[in-house]
Amino acid sequence: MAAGHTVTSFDPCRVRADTPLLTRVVHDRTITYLDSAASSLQPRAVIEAMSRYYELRHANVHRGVYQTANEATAVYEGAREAIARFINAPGGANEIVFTKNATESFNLLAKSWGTANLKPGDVVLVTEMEHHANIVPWFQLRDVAGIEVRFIPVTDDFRLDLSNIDELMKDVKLVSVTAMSNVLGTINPIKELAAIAHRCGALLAVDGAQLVAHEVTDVADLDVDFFIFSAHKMLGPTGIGVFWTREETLNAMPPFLGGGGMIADVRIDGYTPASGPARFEAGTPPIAEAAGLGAAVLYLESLGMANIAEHERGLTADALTRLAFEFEGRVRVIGPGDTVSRGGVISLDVEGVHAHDVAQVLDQFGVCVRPGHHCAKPLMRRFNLSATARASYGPYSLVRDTDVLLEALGHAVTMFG
Amino acid sequence: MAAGHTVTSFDPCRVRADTPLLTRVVHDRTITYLDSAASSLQPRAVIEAMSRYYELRHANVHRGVYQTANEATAVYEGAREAIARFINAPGGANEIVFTKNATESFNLLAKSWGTANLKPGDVVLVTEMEHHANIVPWFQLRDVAGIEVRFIPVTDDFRLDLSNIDELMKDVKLVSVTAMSNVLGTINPIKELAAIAHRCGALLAVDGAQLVAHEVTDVADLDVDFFIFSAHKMLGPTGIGVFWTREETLNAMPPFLGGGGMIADVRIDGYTPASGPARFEAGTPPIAEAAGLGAAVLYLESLGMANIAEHERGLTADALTRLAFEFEGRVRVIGPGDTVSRGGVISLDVEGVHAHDVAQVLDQFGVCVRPGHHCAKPLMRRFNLSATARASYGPYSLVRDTDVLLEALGHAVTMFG
Amino acid sequence: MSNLEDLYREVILDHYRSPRNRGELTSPPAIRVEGFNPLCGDEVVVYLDVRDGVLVDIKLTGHGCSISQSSSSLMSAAVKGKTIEEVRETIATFKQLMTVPRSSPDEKSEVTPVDLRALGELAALQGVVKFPVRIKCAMLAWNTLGQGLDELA
Amino acid sequence: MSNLEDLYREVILDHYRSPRNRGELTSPPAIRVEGFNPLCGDEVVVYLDVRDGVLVDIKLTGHGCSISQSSSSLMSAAVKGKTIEEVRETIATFKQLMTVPRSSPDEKSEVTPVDLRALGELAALQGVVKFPVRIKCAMLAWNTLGQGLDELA
Ligand SMILES: Cc1ncc(COP(=O)(O)O)c(C=O)c1O
Ligand SMILES: Cc1ncc(COP(=O)(O)O)c(C=O)c1O
Repeated sequence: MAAGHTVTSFDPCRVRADTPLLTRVVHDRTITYLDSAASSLQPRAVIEAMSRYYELRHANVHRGVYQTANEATAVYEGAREAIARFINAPGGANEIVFTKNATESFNLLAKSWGTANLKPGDVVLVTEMEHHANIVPWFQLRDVAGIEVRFIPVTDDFRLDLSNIDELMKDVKLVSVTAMSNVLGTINPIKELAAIAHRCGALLAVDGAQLVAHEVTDVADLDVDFFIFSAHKMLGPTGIGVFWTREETLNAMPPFLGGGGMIADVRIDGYTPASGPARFEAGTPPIAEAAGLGAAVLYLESLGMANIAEHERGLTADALTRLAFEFEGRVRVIGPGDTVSRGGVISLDVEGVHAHDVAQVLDQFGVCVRPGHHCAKPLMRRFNLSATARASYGPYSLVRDTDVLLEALGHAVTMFG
Repeated sequence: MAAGHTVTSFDPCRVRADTPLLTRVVHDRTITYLDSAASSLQPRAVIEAMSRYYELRHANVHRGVYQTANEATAVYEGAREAIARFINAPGGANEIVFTKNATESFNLLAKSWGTANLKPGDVVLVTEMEHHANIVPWFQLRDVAGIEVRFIPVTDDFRLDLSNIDELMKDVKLVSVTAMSNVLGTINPIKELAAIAHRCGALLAVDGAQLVAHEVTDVADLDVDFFIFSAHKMLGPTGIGVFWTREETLNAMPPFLGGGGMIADVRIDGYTPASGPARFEAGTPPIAEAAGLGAAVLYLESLGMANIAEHERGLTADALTRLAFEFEGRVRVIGPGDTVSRGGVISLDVEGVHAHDVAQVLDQFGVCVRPGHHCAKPLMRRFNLSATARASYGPYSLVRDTDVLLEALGHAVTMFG
Repeated sequence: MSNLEDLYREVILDHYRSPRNRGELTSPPAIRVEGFNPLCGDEVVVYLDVRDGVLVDIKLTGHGCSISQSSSSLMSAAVKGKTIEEVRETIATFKQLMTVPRSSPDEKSEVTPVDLRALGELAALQGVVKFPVRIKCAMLAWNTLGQGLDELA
Repeated sequence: MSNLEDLYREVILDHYRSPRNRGELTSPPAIRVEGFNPLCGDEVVVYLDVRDGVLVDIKLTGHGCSISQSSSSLMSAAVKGKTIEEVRETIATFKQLMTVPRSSPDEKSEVTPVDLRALGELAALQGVVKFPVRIKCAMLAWNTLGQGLDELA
């Protein structure tokens, strides 16, 4: 794992004080935000980095000569360096492509790398617990390129079923797996999957959307080939995502979106693409968003990712225990029952109460949880569910949040009882 | 044209006071911002709309049940309504797709509509004055779909040469033209082109990136079929662009990027796309950016687009006259010499001084102009230029800005004299 | 919690727990229509037995939240045995009940107040209108029914 | 304006206005290498006539800003007639001149101060380092020359 952060000062109450939205009052109660898996809340440092950018430095990047254009470029490229450091990209900033979100990153992977490297009959192996972002682009590629999309099944105890992996790996050219399920909380054995993929001559793509804000991430140590995530789930802004791959791989990928900024030359009869990350960043990039993302990285680093992971593990353990104890039989956790290889995402199935109704009752207590299929319909079908009510933690979460959750949940159960 | 804005209070000094960046000092001089064609500056109302969004309402949109998720959804969908009103979309908000920038919008057009509707031998007719965003996606489509990309030439006086248009229209299925050149300032006859296209059974796509912040825009009146632009050129934030087309056309377009939010269902064997704008908005959308864009629309409406147009026309006329008078022979304007069908974008070719050097000297006076090919290399080649130094106006521009520009330009000319 | 009690009236919870007219009808002769809310995954299947312009029988299957399920149950009780014309009127009245009153003055259609008594038990759903995201839950079965009638015509 | 005068020294403006060694050499036997800066569109073509390990002649064409053009002119004057080894040394020294001094203490490579006298007229380009975006302009011809030498080897 990456350089251990020896920060001794991690204090969730300080994070809380840094996060303006947590002072919001809804329905006469201070908000209890338990939806970080959908999107995390931004600390003041991130919001202000963007405001300051607009107030002082905004200009279009690249090609500029004047002062603020240079500063805007420095902000944008600085964020690339911060991200490279944050995930320990072996080749540094040259390996970081900024997209609009994790979903675009997966489309880049499928439509650029996939189109260039996969032929009819080749298999992309995903899992039953993937987010639609790591499923639909492969179906789209299948429809034009004749590849096969195969699924690693999920066991009844919410883990990947690797018992049959050798057979599943037949003809697989790419394994594309989430590091952590946004429904189950399950953390998958990425290093092991990398070894399996590489042994079979396949590459490994990882959906890091749920991991980066909650665990130390080190793509070099994990030995993965592609790593994808979104800023808005790691205390950063909306409108910017990340795509990482090794420099050699990146430079061999054909262009995806075409336009300004991604070209070396355009003539009346054709164009020559640029090299490096620029090739995949057509048009004016998310500059202010990069400023915000850079600030989010600094903020997370100041807290220490290992500290955050430990803190959230504590919260999760406490919640799992209390849910089992207080709602025995009425509330089922759809996900591992302990905190071994598991993050702070807790999906609930409340007997006799639809997830929508659970969330509606909880809202009256100021509790924010997300009902629905969480963009993971194949997983929902696997467990014969149409929806869960999902609570998820962030670095600003406290046991007090769980208290309110349980109080509100009790009310829901009684109401529909 | 759209409902006339009868605002009598337009005052560029007030706009200036509303724009924090204009108080910036560089090289001991207050900034003279003349690069609005690359990206405009944000008024405080826009910056604060985003900060307030993050501080009070941030949550992922759609599917949420709790208060802030509903508010975030209302902010996001409210921006869609504001944009529909701003360009007078006949079908309202259901016709507005949010992308990451104008460039992505063109890729959506080429890769979704283009792939579905164009067959080998079909022609997409663009112009020699297009931005790369409206060229490269067509070259990319040509490479996979065998279409032809044809160019309407530009005359020596910087206008579209339509003398041969009947011949050029042969086999054309789509005409794709900029409403206003980001290099020349030329405003193209969109209504006329729409009539020509429709007469030949072709559709008309319009690059509105340079128009929307500077003229009243009414897509219904212009009778165009697609209209594309970016928020960051209309006082809005980075990270969000717009794609408009009629509801019937939109609903007949196949999906582009795949992922969450754009599906009706995902099964282990395939997926069903959603209908409406959602189909083209995969993944977490630019929510805060929509808040900023919505505020930018309100701000522009409060100024009155007709007032802005008139103000910028005055600045342009003044600048063109003074440039011709003060730098006779030394400085050539690459673009129409008067303000008939022309916006406030003034590209300069200074004899014996490279555009890069012009911009560098100007920077020392705090003057921000952009040197380069402005992502319009075919146009540069057409006029045998490698670069111009481009000055461009916004609603906050004053004659005083032109004064400083001319002073600095005089210095550059003398220095290299 | 007064808001919540407005939404989840006792009648609604009762219909949610013990849905009326649940089941299937052989189709054909019955008409079968599916409704689907992609946003929250709610599903409803409506079976209609129409004879001589009268909705002789109606059955429903599907799954979803208490609002969508109770609304479909309440709907089935309200329309069963009515003439097609009466059913259409009931649908229209219910749609009106589910319309968020606009405060904007330049709004064209004036919202005429709904006669709640005419709605009977259905009136219990009026609290939904205070929760705009839930309106589509309440409307699902009704839109599906409307679609079924359109297919008949 | 002191900054500007640092960048646009008289020597630079002179070489920009009257570039030395401008033209072409027949290739082959001369080596022809193209350099291109996609960001600003600057182009340079370098022709090298190397005999017995000595750069007997060098010619340049291309277009670009004053920095890229004067740098290529100054370069041609500096390297013409030198042995390949000496040319390589000059390239290395010039690169060093164009390196932004890092303030970060954990920087590995210690920047040894460049012997400005050894650079002669080339030293006029030292002001460029204060304008980081222009460094690539100054380096264009040098990188192209280096590429040409690599092709030789
Ligand atoms: C005419 C024109 N079209 C398209 C674009 C592309 O806009 P964006 O970079 O926001 O995608 C620009 C601006 O760069 C432009 O000036
Ligand atoms: C596991 C996982 N992958 C991908 C995504 C997609 O991220 P985004 O919506 O930012 O594109 C999400 C979040 O929605 C997620 O939880």
